[in-house]
Amino acid sequence: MTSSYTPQELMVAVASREIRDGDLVFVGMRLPILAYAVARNAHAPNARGLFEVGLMRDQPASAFLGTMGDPPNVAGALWATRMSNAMALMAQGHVDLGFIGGAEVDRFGNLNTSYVGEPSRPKVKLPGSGGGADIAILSRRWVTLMTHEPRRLVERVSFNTSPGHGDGSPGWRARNGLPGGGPAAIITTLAVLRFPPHGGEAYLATVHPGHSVDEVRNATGWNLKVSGDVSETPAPTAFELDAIRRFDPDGFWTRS
Amino acid sequence: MTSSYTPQELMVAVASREIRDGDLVFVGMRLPILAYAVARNAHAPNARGLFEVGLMRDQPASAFLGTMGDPPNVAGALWATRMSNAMALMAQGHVDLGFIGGAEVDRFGNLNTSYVGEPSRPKVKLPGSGGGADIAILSRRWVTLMTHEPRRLVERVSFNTSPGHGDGSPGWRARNGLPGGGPAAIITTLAVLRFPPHGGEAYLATVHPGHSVDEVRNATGWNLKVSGDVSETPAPTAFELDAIRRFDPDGFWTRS
Amino acid sequence: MAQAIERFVPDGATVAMGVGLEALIPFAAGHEMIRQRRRDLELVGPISDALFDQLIGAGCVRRVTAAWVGNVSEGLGHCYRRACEQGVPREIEVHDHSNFSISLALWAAAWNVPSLPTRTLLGSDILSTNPNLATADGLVQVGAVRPDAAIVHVQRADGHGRAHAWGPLGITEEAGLAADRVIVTCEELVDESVTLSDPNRILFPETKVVAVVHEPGGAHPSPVQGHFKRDHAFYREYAERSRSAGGFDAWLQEWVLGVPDRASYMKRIDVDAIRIKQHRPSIAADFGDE
Amino acid sequence: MAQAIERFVPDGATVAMGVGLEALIPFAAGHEMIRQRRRDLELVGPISDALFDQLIGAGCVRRVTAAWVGNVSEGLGHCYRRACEQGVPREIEVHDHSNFSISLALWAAAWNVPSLPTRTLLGSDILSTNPNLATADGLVQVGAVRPDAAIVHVQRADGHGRAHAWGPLGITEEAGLAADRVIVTCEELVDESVTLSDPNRILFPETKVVAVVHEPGGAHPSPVQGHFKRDHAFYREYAERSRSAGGFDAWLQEWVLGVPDRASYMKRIDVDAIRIKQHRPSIAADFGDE
Repeated sequence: MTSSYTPQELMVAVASREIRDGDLVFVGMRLPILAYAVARNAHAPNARGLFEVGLMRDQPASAFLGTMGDPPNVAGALWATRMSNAMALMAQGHVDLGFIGGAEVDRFGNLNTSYVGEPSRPKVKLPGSGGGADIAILSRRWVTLMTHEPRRLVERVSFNTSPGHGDGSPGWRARNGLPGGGPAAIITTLAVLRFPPHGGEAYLATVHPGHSVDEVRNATGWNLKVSGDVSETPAPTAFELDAIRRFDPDGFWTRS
Repeated sequence: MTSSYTPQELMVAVASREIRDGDLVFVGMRLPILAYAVARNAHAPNARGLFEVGLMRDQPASAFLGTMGDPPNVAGALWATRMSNAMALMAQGHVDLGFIGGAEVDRFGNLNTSYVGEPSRPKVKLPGSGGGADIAILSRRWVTLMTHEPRRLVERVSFNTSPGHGDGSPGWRARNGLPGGGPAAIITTLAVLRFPPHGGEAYLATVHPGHSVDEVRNATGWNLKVSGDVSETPAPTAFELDAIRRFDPDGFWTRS
Repeated sequence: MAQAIERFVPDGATVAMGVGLEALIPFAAGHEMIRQRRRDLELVGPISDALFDQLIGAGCVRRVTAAWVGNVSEGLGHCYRRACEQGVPREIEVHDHSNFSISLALWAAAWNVPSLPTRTLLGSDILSTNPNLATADGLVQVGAVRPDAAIVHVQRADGHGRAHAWGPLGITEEAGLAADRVIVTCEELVDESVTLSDPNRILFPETKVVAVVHEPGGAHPSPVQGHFKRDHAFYREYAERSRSAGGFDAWLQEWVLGVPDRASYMKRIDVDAIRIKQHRPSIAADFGDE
Repeated sequence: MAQAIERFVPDGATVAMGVGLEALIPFAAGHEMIRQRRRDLELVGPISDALFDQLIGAGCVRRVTAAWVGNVSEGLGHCYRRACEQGVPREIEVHDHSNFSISLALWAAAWNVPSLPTRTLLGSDILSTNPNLATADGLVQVGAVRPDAAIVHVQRADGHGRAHAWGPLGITEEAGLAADRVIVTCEELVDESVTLSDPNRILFPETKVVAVVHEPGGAHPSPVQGHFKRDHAFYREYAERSRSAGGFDAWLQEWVLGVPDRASYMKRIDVDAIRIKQHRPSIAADFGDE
């Protein structure tokens, strides 16, 4: 069963289910762009994608994209504008869902894409926020996708590039003036973690087929809470897999 | 001599001489647009015009303009953009000269285009600033054109829409944070008034042909200072008149 | 048009119009508001070339938030004068701006911040009459102005709300982004193959556009690049007839209240005299992707 | 190109590049800076897809003011890592931004105000590492960033500095307005009859543009709408070879230092494999005026 699709393909399928019909989605790159394509072709035919480079689309690009600025993403776009105009929509609360990549996420959903170790002399210098911090702070809800390893799912990030629920105390975002609702889910190679409605600490919601709760907890850098009704993540449907493979024909994102 | 041209034609010619070659000129409408056209065809072939509607031009429009937004002003434009981008250039100090119209100007070069009388119940409600206040505050130097009457050249404006030298005290603009240099000249139907290099009070610099110093002082709403070397305003040249009449063939601006 | 105004411009709404300054002024939409006896509107714009004056004279307006209201080629706005000087036909409130400050007020709303800073208006008495302007640390803070609706007239748009306009755009972009919703009126209603052939020319995100109305001549007497020159004589006649309240009422009856719609209005205009006959097509940009 | 860089990009200059994000990155200009051994530059941009990494690895850079530096399809920027983690080939200073905040920093400079307010970055540790960001009254104040030069690659420009670019423009407009001067490199050098046929597509006031360089392929390996696809394999090869300092030096010798100019560079590229062959011309806008 698990052999019939890759973990990345499952992550894309799960991510696509986070997109509701009619959503304006701040898409980003890599797996989320595939998730958007799958959703548009499945349950969210009226979703629109917004790209920080300055694009709005309905139909996903017809050809493979290495980046959101690739020519196929522009052809047929509904709006080609300045980044600050795309950000204006998000600042107004018009972006329903955002996707953010990250190197490290902590139990409160804070993302680090800047520095591992002391910023003045980091152990690892990561590329930085890009639009990540903007999405984390301004979009109504957001999701991140990550390889499930203890070094990636950590107790507390050493640098909070893109804030989730901060120190986990209730109302942290509102108290600090962050307009958006924060992280809704962490989709990993092993499981889906979710958050309480009003923020706080991530808990294990579903475990991917072929994996166990213990395996997930052991691969998590903190003592992961488990939902009372933890269940198995629904596997990608044939329809979802077909869409994924149509938009990533060479498996550049999902089979490498 | 005076019968061979109208006061407006003289004003346009005098205004055109305020434009230096290479200047970026915030043009405005009516007589100044003609002054710009004359200057481009005479001594300032490298001047450029910036219009708050969102246009930059080199050559003046080939056809008559009722407003700066008329189609002939767009055809052949060097830049058609947003107003805020034109204002950005002025805020950066890139506009060398601006023209502003006004209903009332006072001895310190402040313009009123808003209210005659109490704003809450004015005797006359004038149209407002438009871009006037922006030009008065942000352009490096500016000039205004006005019919010379005591009710227009007043001791103090009742409402300071577009500030000149404020209360006339030295350094008033710098003290109040106004970046630009302020008014350089008031060109009227009778004379040209100028200001001391560092601001202060307007003085009579030149008197138009056919008019006298006394006539000008009597038509001025304050006790107008007269320059020691007050002279006659040079009449428009045949070349200047020819250009004026080419750009205002029906005398819409200069013979009505 | 009637439904668009009825549905999206209620009494009391804050409406941005004339955001392209002297060009592309949505007169047809404004006249429909007058016919529907819309009341207590707040009008937002940079300069307004006659349209705001007409809405004020018709008694539709509670507040004007603008840099300039009059008649660009003729001078004063007589209805605006009567309203401010005599409260005729009703009292109106004025929030004075400069062209730059009204643009910044809309950018503040577009970026969803309380205000934006600038040096313009320093030293101007406008600071003393507009409660939306404040000074601090040597800068003016321009308070956000968020229109309920922005109404724009454009050369062409498709049925999904993707509008193409060209020529000087004034404060069109920030008005559309700042507004809760955008109503587009257009000279040409085109297939999306036209608008999507040039996504860089699309003015607004379609998610902001709630109505697209095919209204040829909808900007008359203002100019429309590629379609119509400015009808200077029409502005002059309006200026003369609106000098007196009675003269304005007669003008309004003749050109607005007594006219069912824009099509009938255009039948009375010498369209041939103002139609632009020379074409200057832009050279194509190649959006090829593969 | 050589003269443009020599004349307008001195050592120590603050230079904005890659302002169109993944597209239209002025690699040819950056490589010329490396050949001229430019030093102590401050690089300004939103995300930088490999170009900033190359300039950092070549030792040209004193400070990076950006939201993201790496390789968009491949991940980390290895030269950026070595500089920050080991000071190899030299120490660099980093002023972290988000994409929105770097845009606002340039708009602040364009409008000539000290800073602009926003809610983005609230709660982010970026506020603690970038001295150009401050919080007050529940808002972040983003300090103005004014580049000495902005360098942009566009599809076409004329000799007077009027540049046409299309596709997503990222922060191109604010970078050009904020910069003291703009250097344009272009795929096609065209007559002004082309650029002036569509003044709405002209990116910058020509008064800001100090040099126009005809440099076909000047953005390779980044994409150019209508001309070139992104050369993914080239980015991948760069990512692999730049993992070690020695590998980067060899790559730099092969593709930059050992190459006299862009024309020679392009001779080594399989241009046919990345050339866009299908055309999607935009439908004309009519700028007719009479």
